[in-house]
Amino acid sequence: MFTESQTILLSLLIPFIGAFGIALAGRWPNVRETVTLTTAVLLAANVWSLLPVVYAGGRPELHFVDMLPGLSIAFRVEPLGMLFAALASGLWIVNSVYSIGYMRGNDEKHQTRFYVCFAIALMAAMGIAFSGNMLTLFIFYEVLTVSTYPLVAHKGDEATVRSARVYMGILLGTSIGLLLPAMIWTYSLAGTLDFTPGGILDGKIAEPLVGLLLLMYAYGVGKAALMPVQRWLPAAMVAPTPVSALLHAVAVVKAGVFTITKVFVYIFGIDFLFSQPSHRLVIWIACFTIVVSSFIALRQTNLKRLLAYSTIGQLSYVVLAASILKPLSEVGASMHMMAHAFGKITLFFAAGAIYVASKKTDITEMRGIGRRMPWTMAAFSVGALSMIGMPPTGGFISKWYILGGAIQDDNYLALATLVASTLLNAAYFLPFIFAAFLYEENVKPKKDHGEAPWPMVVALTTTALLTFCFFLFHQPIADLEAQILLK
Amino acid sequence: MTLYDQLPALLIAVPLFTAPIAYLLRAHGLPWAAATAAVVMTFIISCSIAATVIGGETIVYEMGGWPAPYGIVLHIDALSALLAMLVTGSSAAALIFGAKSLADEVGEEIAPSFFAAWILCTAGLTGMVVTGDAFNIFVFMEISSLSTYILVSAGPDRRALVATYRYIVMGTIGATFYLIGVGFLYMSTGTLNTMDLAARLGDVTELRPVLVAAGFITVGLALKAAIFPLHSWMPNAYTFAPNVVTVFIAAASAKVSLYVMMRIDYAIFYKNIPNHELQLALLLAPMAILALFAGSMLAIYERNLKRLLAYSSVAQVGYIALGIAMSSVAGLTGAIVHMFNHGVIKGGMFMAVACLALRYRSVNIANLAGAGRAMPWTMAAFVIGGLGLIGVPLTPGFISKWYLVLGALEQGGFGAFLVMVILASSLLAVIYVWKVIEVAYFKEPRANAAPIEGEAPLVMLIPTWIVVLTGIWLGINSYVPVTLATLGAETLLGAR
Amino acid sequence: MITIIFSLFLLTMLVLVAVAILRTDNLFTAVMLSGIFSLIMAANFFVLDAADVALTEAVIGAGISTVLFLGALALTAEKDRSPPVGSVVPLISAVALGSVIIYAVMQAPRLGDPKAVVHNHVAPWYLEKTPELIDVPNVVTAVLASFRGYDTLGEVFVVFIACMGVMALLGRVRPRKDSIKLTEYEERSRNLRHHLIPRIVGKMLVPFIVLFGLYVQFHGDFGPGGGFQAGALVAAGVILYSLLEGDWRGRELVPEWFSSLLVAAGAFLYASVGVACMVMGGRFLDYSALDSHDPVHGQHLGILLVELGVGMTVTGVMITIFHAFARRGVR
Amino acid sequence: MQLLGLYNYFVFATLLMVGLYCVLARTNIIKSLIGLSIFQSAVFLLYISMDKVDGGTAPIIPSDAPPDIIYANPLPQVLILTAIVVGISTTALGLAVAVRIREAYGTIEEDKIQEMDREQ
Repeated sequence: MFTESQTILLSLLIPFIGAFGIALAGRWPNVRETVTLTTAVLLAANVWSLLPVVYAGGRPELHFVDMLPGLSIAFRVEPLGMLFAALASGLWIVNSVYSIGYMRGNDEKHQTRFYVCFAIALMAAMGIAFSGNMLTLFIFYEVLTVSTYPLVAHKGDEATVRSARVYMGILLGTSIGLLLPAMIWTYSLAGTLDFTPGGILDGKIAEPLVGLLLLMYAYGVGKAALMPVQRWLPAAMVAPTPVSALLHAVAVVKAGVFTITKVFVYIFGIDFLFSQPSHRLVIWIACFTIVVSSFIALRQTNLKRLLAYSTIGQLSYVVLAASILKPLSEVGASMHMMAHAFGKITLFFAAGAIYVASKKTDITEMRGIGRRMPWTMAAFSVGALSMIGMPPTGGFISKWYILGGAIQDDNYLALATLVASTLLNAAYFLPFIFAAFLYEENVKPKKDHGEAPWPMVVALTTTALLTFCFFLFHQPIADLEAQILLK
Repeated sequence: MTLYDQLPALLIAVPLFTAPIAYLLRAHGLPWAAATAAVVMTFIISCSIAATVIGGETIVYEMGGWPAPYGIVLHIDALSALLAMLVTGSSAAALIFGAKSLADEVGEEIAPSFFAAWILCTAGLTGMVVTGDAFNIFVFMEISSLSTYILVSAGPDRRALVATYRYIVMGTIGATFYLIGVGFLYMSTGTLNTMDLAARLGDVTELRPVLVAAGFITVGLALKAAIFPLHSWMPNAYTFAPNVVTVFIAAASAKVSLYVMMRIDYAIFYKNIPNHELQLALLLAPMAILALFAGSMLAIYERNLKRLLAYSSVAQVGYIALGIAMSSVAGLTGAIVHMFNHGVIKGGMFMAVACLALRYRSVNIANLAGAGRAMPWTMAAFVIGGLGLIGVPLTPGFISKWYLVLGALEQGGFGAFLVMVILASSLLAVIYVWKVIEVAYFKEPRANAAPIEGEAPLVMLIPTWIVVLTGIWLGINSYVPVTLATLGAETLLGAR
Repeated sequence: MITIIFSLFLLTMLVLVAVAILRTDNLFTAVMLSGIFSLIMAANFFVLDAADVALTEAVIGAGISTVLFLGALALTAEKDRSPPVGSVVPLISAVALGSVIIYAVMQAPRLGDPKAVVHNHVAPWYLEKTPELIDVPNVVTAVLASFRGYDTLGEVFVVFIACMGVMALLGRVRPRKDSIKLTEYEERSRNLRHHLIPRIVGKMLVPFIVLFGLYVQFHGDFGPGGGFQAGALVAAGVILYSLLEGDWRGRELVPEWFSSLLVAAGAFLYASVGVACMVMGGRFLDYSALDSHDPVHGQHLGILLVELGVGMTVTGVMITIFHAFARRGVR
Repeated sequence: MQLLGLYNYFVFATLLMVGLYCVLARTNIIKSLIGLSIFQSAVFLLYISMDKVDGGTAPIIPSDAPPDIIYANPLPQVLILTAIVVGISTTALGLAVAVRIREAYGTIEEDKIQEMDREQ
């Protein structure tokens, strides 16, 4: 129907036009929500139509405009980005269904602004996924930051605005303060910022500057939440749960680790980077982040904050996998992006459902809630198992690949970290699940409640199912992602 | 001589010819119409000149038919064409935008002098940009300054008068410094033509007067350009001038002084004074770095929106000065592009402020709570401008910062420090821009606040958005300014 | 030799007067001293062979500027109440400024050095070519009106702007005739009318001043003078008349609309001459194009017209500004 | 003799200093403006000192002039004619502002005005 480059353009235009449509339909909630859903479905269909092309080895391109001499706004779809875009656009449908339930069930204000910003954030995610060079990626990265600010600050009270300030401050600060100079530095070295298989920096920079540049990238991409720039993610939890679910478990944070993986693979080039000793730095940082965040998560009682710290750890899995720089682990990185996405969105959906139904946010008050909300808590358990990495969930698969990479590299630090964090994950998830199903209710809810509104339940069950499906049907995805190693 | 050959002279002649007419028009609205017609005409002329010089050629027009160095010549290359577009364009945009707002702020009685002064201010700034004669720059500098004093003093608050007085004193000192510098140059070379000066300075053996001339000219222009710490006149002049006047002078007037500084320091002194780039860097770089921090910090603590933007201009002028201090093609390109881009950004932002002031009758940030909902289009324009100040990609601010950082990276070890300074100041910009956004979007208006009439009238909104969209366009495709600026930077450094 | 000694004397006086101005706290004295300062400056210019500048400085610096200052004093205050000791910043800046200049001028050519580079590049060309190309005896006029006519055009607009500015600032408030009776208004604006002798003597002078002004206007090609000086002189005549007879009478002699018209018309005349040159096929302000057969005659015509424009504007501006100040006082 | 030949320039420097000090140190607006005009006049002296040639005369060349007369340099004179007019224009505008300030604030002392503004 459309050419491939038109499809790329469309995947930006659809959410953009959708945002306008939502703004115009703001006065009629039903029309507005219809527009949102339609946009989401159209976007997903559009993005998914590219899947076969990319799978077959095609790399659709779109050259938009020369922004600076030699630097253009250009798009190029490759397996990593394809996966990210397909994931984000697909989950947007589910999330929209869920949002409708959540926002109405909670009687939130400013719903139009919410949906408009959401659509723009999705457009930014698509832009990041398909970007053909670092400049384009950076542009959409910033659009994503700015467009999610109103979502985080949604409630508008003093505490929320303060948290949103932290969110904005860290993300903009790291990107402008570190990522931008890293980019300009790269540009002045290589004369280009195009994502090129095999990298563009080979032989153009030497130690110890490689280490410095690497760190500038690793911390410049604040969205990857490596410690110590992780604070924005817990701060973002003041947002409504659908935002935490899609953006701060999928789109935004995945954009971060996605960017880091892309930088490793297409800017540095894994062979070149592997030859430089300083790539170990990133491994250490990632391991450190995994362990420390798990310990912090252990001490959290607010469910969403707990999930946030879990996310920080899981993101570092991806960074760790990418920085091991072995074929298996690179595939593992992309697989884990996907597995974690399904699992974490389920967890957030469940947390939101609990909040809407019972207004509870603290896990100490949630004993016995599994009896009132069996579907929700069942889905939650699936998500948690995936986080721990137990079969039959997606988390098992991706962890398997990562472990494989670590073994190829004889990287015992990574192995030890993976094992330790699995235990820690289990330590903070399993007691809560047991308590939810097996214990008596300790805090009576204000009103007698059952499950949350049906759209939410449908959504969270779907994503829980997807976690299973990923376990069963992961092979095509692994094949697709193996293509990123081709030069 | 075809009309086409006469374009450079017409650039000046059209406004000079119109100003006395505008002064005599006493009917309602006519002075405005005359001014707009003249300024739009000059904008068209400068665009067609820019189209000619973008290929890299230089236009020389001999005033009165007398060749240089005996007569005065106009000398237009890529750089001057870019600045001429900025001056005439911002002037035209502000006038069109201000049709309603000015009728509101400027009394009927002074309208003829006000608009005649506006035309002459445009002519003066354009004249400074296109002339090739050092003394002629002084004459047109005075035309632009004196008319700016009139424009500023038309502000409604009595503090406008004090601001004007300070501006007069500082502006005159700056201009006189420049005149002293030109005097010493004349003493050493016997000529006033810039090209001839550049050629003859090479033979001068007694360098002291030349060196001192360079100092006087640079400091005098720094005073007129409000480079920190010589900025004291500027915040109040911007704050208390009529809103539309602020749009124009914030966009154009300081830039022209910076342009002249570049012209004289590079085209004349750079090749002829040994180590001039070092002297320039030692003078300008500390001022620029201080400006970046002090301007941003002052903006962060400011409660008046117009003054906040004025302090932000202090910081932004710091960027330009920093680029000038780098003496490299990338640095100068960054400085030149930023002159242009900052003009577009700040112009758009002050337009948004004028819209807000029209409805809220106040520019105190605290009073603007809820403006995001009451005036969504105006605030959106403001936000986009603010993102430009921060240097977020897709805004013109990003392009200029790109070049500045590129230039800084070429400076080696000290360059890394400069990169940090540039980026740190961008982050400070986040704070002061966000401060406004938070109030406008996330604060509920006070219960006893008067209800707002709603969005600004379309006659104001449309020009504002044209400027904002121009900004976005320049952020996406900056071919024209970047090409002209690179050409200009190469010419200044003698690379071509 | 005597010129040098005289020049040294004048320069020393200049410094003394300037210091006296700085030290006095009576503004009236300061203004009078600054008038004297300008007169000494003018005399000094005359010694330095700059007759045109001397004339201008005498008329504008000593005459008109003093009158304006006095007008402003009448409307503001007569005492300078600055605190005796201020911050040290001004002192430091002034000393730094002075030392930098002295550093530079140590390498300046001495006064009157014929080998100085200023006398050997552009200037000889003017002196050599003026008789041939423009054929007016006064080279200053030739350079002013033709070679650097573009500067002078700008200059006319500077005074034009000053006039607009003063009108915009002070012209807004009309005298409240309804609140004071006309006779009383006349009474308060009568200035020197009751001093009989100055009035009679002064009135006798007025026509001569104006006549001299006209002479300077049209004789500018041959001797020192030209539009600026002439305009200032004619205006000085009118101002003197106003001072003697009362501002009100002065405005009857030269009504406000007329002086405004004069201001705009002069500037317009100058700009139109420039445009006319373009229409005739030359460059902007290329007066040679005005006469297709005889370029030198074209130059004559052009210079005559632009000097007239200058004269008109300056006359109008000075009168308008004076009236703006004077009228402000009798509200 | 060398220093005597530079006397004009020393006076120029002194006048500049006096003028600038008067502008910056005095809080009275009228006094500052007088200082400003001294400051500007000093520059006139700089330029006009350059035009003098030993044994020269004002640059007015009658048609029957003998060829060996030395004339002063006309260019600085032209420039300063221009500058004088700029000076009076600036002064006039400054004075007009001063009058308005007096009407609006009741004083022309800058420090008092600053106090009044701060109270606002």
